[in-house]
Amino acid sequence: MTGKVLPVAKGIVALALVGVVLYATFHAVQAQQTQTPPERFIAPVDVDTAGLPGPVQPIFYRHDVHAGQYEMDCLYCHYAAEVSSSPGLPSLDACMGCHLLVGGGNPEVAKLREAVNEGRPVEWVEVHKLPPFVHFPHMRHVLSDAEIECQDCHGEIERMPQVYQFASLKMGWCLECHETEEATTDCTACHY
Amino acid sequence: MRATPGGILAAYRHVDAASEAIVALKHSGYENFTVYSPAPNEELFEAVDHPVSPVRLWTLFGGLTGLVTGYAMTMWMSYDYPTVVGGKPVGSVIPYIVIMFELTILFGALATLAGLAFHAWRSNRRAPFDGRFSDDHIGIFVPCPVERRPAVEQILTAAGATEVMVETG
Amino acid sequence: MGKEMDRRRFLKVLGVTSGGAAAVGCSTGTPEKLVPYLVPPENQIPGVATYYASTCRECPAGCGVHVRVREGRAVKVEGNPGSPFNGGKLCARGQASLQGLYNPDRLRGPMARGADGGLAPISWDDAYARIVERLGSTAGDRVAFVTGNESGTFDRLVNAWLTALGSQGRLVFEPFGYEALRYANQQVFGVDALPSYRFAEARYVLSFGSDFLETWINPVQNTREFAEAHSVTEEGMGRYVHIEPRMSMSGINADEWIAPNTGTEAVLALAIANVVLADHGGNAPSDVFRVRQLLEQYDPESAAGVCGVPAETIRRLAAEFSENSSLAIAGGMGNQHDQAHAAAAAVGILNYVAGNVGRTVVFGSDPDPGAGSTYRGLADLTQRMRDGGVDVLFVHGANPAYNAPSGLGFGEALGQVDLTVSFARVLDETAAHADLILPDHDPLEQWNDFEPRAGTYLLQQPVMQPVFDTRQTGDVLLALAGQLGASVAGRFSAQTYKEYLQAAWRTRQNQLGGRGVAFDDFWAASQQAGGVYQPEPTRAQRLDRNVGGLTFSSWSGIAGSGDLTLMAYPSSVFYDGRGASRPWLQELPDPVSKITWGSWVEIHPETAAEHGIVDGDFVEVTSAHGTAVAPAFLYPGIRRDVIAMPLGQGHSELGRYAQDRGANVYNLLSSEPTEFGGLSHYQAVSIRATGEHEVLASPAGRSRQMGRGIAQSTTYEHVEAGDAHPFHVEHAAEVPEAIEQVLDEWQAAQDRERAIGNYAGDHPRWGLAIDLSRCTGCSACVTACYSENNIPVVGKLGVQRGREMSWLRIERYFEGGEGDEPLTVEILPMMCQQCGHAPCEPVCPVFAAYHTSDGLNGQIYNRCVGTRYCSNNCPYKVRYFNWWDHSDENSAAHSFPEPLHLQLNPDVTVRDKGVMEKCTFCVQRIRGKQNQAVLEDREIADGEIMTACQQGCPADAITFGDLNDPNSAVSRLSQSDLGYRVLDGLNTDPGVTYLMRVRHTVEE
Amino acid sequence: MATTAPPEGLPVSRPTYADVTRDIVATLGNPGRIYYGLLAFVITILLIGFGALLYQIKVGLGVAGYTPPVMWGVYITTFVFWVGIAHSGTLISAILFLFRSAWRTAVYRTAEAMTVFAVMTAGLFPLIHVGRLWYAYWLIPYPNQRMLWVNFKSPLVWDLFAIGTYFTVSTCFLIVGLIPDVAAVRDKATGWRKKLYTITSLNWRGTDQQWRHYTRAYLYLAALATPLVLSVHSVVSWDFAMGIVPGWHATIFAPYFVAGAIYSGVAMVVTLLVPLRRVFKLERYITTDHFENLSKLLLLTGMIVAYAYATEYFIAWYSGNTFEQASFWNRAFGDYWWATWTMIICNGFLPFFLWFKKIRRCIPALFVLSLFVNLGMWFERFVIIVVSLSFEYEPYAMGHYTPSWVEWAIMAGSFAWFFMWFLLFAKNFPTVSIAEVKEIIPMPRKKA
Repeated sequence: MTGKVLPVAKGIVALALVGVVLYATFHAVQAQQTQTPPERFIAPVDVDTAGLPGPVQPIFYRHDVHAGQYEMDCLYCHYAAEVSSSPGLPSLDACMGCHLLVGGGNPEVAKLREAVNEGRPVEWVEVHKLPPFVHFPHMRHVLSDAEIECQDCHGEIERMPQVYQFASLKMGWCLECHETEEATTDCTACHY
Repeated sequence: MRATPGGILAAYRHVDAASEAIVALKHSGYENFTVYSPAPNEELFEAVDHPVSPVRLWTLFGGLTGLVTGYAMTMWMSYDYPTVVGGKPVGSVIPYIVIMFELTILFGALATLAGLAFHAWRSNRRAPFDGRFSDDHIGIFVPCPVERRPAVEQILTAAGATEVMVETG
Repeated sequence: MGKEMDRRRFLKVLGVTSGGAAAVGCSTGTPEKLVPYLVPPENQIPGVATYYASTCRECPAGCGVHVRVREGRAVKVEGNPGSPFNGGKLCARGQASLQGLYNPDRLRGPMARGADGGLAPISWDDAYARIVERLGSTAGDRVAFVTGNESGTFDRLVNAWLTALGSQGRLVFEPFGYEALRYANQQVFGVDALPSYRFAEARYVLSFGSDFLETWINPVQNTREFAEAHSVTEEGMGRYVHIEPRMSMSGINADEWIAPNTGTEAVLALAIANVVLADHGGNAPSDVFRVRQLLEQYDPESAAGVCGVPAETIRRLAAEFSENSSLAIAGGMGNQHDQAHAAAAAVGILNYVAGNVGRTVVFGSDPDPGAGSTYRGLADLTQRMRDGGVDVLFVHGANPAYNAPSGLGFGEALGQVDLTVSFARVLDETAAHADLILPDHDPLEQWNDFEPRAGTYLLQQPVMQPVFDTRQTGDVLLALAGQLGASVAGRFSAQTYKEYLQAAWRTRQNQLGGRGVAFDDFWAASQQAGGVYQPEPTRAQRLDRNVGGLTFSSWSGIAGSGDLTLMAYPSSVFYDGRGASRPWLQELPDPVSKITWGSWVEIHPETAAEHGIVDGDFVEVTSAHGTAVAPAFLYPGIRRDVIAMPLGQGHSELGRYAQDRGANVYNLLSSEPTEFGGLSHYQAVSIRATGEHEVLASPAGRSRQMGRGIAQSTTYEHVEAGDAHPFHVEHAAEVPEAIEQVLDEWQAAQDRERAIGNYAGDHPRWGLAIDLSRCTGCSACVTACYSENNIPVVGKLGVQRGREMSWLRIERYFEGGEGDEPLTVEILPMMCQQCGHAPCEPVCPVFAAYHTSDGLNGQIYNRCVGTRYCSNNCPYKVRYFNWWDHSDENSAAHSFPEPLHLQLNPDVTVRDKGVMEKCTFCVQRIRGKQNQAVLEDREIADGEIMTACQQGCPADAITFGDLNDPNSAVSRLSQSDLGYRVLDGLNTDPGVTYLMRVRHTVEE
Repeated sequence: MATTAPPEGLPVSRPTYADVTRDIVATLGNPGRIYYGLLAFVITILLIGFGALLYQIKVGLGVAGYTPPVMWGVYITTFVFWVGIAHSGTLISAILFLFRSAWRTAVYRTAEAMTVFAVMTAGLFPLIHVGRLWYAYWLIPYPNQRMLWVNFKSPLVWDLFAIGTYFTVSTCFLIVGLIPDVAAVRDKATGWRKKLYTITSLNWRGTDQQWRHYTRAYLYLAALATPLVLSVHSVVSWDFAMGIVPGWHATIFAPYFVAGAIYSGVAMVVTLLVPLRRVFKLERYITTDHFENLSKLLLLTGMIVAYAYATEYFIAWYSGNTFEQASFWNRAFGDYWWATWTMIICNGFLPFFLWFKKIRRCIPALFVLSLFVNLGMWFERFVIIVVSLSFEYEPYAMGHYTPSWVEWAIMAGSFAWFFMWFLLFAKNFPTVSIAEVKEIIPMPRKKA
């Protein structure tokens, strides 16, 4: 008789096991979905500058690391954007403010320190160019009622390992916004 | 050019002869014959007696289009980016009249040209041609099947053709 | 456009000098470099201007300046509103000091004369070594040091340094030394000093040839105060009579011009004084008895015979002089003949008897532009040099080889000196003979101070990094002292001149009773204020005991060699010639002749006719001492027996802009020092037409208005009577009522059609009001405009072809002057009138010229195609076309050779070839203030926005503001009865209102 | 028409249709050495002018003699001159066509070709004269990313449209007129010319249908061209009349300019026809009568021009406008008196000779006269433009302008450009209309 019972029992056990496994995995999956913390942006580790859009800079300064990963405020470096027509470039000793301590191992940071020690200015390649006959007051836009974000014109800078020109910066492009926002379209607002 | 239809081609030195022939042809019911002449000639035109060319309608519509375009363009462009000059209204019609006028003429002329091309091409029947017809002869070609040719030839010669040729299609 | 080139090069320069600066603006150039600061200079934000207070050293007046600095480079020099002298105003020369800083011909480092006689670069150390070595082997008394006016710490340093060397060889040489005036005051008042003249209190000015609006003492202050005191007020109007053989720019501003016989000012002044004392002696101080007897010799009748001025005129002048709060001035360089001291003395007496001394003529603060310099001193030194009495000669801030007569032979005498060390910034005539040149910092790069008069201590501070490898002479002297052995070194504790200066200011702080305040605070405060301004000390001045014994003689007159008298007068543009290296000043038309880029000879049309000379004919002027050739300028404002030539041109050195241009008039003058130790600026000469001719390099097309009422004037009589009788160009018929109404409705309809888009709602209408009664024609505004708006200079040929780009021009018209009718000269600043119904706008096919919502004639350079139709259609002719590429360094017309391009205002586009440009009321300033106001969420206050011309104007003749605001200053002025608009009949509705010039004339 | 009495302008020695074809086709024979010599000459001049233009573009307009306030000089003067020349063509082909004046048939082809080439020449000058010709296309209202349009209130934009239209229409006119002739030539030609004409004749065979539409189309083109002719130079004249400049701002300008334009145009036709007739032996077709008719036109327009001069001065005086008065005084007795008097003598006095039939029928005299008129008309524009500008409102800003070699070179180049085209045309296309000459010759009839 037992000879007949065993296979059945085996069958039940097997089923049970399968059920348990399935249940467990199912729960495990659920657990994973619920428990992982909100994803934080991690700048990709090494990116080859040549392959990236935009001009190659003397020092491979990475906006995606500074503004993206470490979420530094744009105005920390571009300190003049709210008060001046020019956003301002961070002086090298502003960079050294942090890099005296951090990033020592990084070869690019080494370049920076070298430049500072030699008292030689770094010649960044300009990315966002306007013709000389256009006068663009940054402060008016940064502080305008239209609540313009830096990204609106410069693109997702905090995700750019190497900065490239995002918007066309052509007059038509300016005018579109000026018309939708009902800002002035008077020529001498920008040309003089 | 594809093979011309068969028929009779007659050449005339005298304008009155040619017109007679035309009249006679029409009298005996021939319609779709072709008359060649080196220069426009009232007498022939009377004989052929075509209705007035529709080209003039092209001219009219061309002109009107030009006028409307002129007005629409100047006014719309003025108000699209309003710019004041010399204390004048943004869209001031009077100076724009010049533009409207010029466009009227321009479109009118081009339309006329188009009309000419269109109609001249449409009405251009395939028919044999002879170099003399652009020099000093008037030519008449009557397309007709073989059995009717003697009759036609008779009419044309009677009118005083200097030469009558049978064109086998 | 050109700016791109400009910026890249600019960065290169700062790359070597200041380690880079943040870049603003943008450009189409590729690849463009952005260079950040290594270490950011404090309080400098890229794109935001910083202002540094300093002191103008273009002339000895000592005006305070504010230097506008952008991204580490000075871009404009403006007046310091806190200065008691210029109160925020600045003359053309001051504006152009920027081009001293950026002069392309500045020496880029120390130079030494090699064996081959040529100058070659040398290191600072070697240069020091050479000097130390030479000084080591020289007795102190064989060392001489020539400087210009350096009344301040540097002055004391030089003296201390020489004393340390055991030398007494200090000489101050200022070509405009006012020797006659000081000598006369010595005679009349017993003090070798100058008083200060209170034009502010003088309602009646009697100038005996003093060009007090041009170069005399402190022209900016004089102009400010004169314009105020001369203007129409409730009490009446000031009056100004000018007495000179020639109608100078100052004379043009006079209500009456009297040209007595040449050199007889003394007699005229004494005659007036005589009448004043005799008939109106009321105000005379008690001790006038000392001169009473003297004056009685000069009764009007006999004086009339000498001077050629009618006796009744003398009486009238005397009456006017004594009835008003008056001021008589003399001792201008233009009238410095060999009896100038007599004239000055006579005028001193005149002021005294009229009771002006202590009121409008105040002794005590002793301003001295000459800093005690005398021409005789230079002559003596030259003699010593010639006799081999000088081994080592230092020359700083003086150029005797140029501005002393060639007869003196200073240049040759330099050959007798072993070692001549020059501190010149640009290779000048003196430096050209030097063995060593140790270029000094430009005043805008220096730490220094200056004391133009007692109680006023002005500070200079570096506004930017030095442009070149130069060193401040103060530092050089201290460094040398350090190497000259203990005896010398011991006397100087300071290592750098800045320390030395601060030490001096520490003591000053104590003198000024500033104890208690920390020095750093005092120092910072002084820096910000541009100096320390104490009230002018005054002292009562009495006549000298021996004044009665004075003898007066007129100028000896025509002596021998010629039948005409030459007046060598100071150029209001170049001063004594030091300004000639500034392209802005070279292109600035002379206020009187309107000639640029050269010299000229002023001749009365009738005299010219006798010699068969017409405008532009070259004239050879020959005196006993030399000859000079220059084109003739026929000027009805000069005596028939006098010709005049301006000083300042004819440089053989001083860089590309000054070299070989015009004639050096000093060479026509006698090198003999006069009795008062000065240089006589009068010479007997003969003239001859050489036969050559040139088109005068002058923007003045016609000199007569043809009755078109461009520059209108009236008399005070009419103003009092309440009818300024405005000049009518158009005799338009009365328009019937009905028509008027229709027109108004039509106009209203048009306005409605305009008020859309940007034009909807309320907007300001910017406008100017220009008071011609105040405008003196000094042209400071013109240079201010060049500086603010990056206007290129076009050179002599350009001006001859009428292609000057000056957005703002001073028009000069002659009225009358033919036969016996009196000459009047009308002056009018003409810039874009920003018409409401501008004829230039509708003709532009591409809207490059259009009307902005705030009432400007916008000119969009980058949209301009260059049809030039707008210019044809502009009745005021104020549009200027770029015939060449002035911004292209490869173009022959390049206007900004390095480092002049650093002066360019980053807020204004540098215009391209083939583009029309014009005045837009400094729209960049308007937009700047508007942006600021929006950020601060406020309205713009009236007078907050200043155009560059308004800001510079010493006479406050220009007012800018919103015409739509009924309470704005400009609206109120535009409503004045004197107001008129040029060519009003054309219905252009200009935004500029001129206030007629009012002349305070009197009937004989 | 053939049945009526022989109309005016009918060739004297009654040529037959065959003669006409033969004689005119004969003009297209292979050119000789002189022809190539001429062609080489004009092309050389053209190249020199082009070189000067490149130099001016490179260095800047400063190389021209401009002296503010004279901002328009030789270039605009020559522009107006050529636009003027362009007028007689369409006048003769369109207006006289509507007036059914038969004598036009022999001369209109030359005039029309001249018109087209003159417009082609004129069109270059606005480009040469602007400061940034590389941006000249901004005058065209095309959609652009800047969202900017042009200023239709500006007479220069009117010009653009007027000249553009005129060029298009007169070119259409010329081509349409050529079609039947080219066909006629085609049937005589051989070799490569045969191919050329076969293509250009657009398969014209002169059928009744083709003639039917052709005659109508031609009539309406003429009807459109007529107001156009009058408008074009009116618009050009408004470049000035719309200005505020004394001496420009006058209502008389439109008719005054149109008359002047036709005047100069007809003069140029005479200048061209006289040698052409001689070289191509067309005396049979272009007879003295034709020249007399042309000189009658000259006389008429010349009288109008003379009247306009008088009116200008009268109005200047009568208006009481001091600026106008001064401006005209300056014209006659100022720095530029010589230019003014050249203009008045050439255009105002010389045409009076045409009252004499002798002179009207004396071809050498006419030729010389036509040259003087061309000269005078150039100076008329010079005076109106340069002299007025040199003497405006602001006495301080008055100036004196003298053209530079660059301007002369470019102007000479423009003449070369014009004659190059004309030479090429004259040798390759019938300069006398075959079909229209035939049209006025009665066809032979069997019943005499």
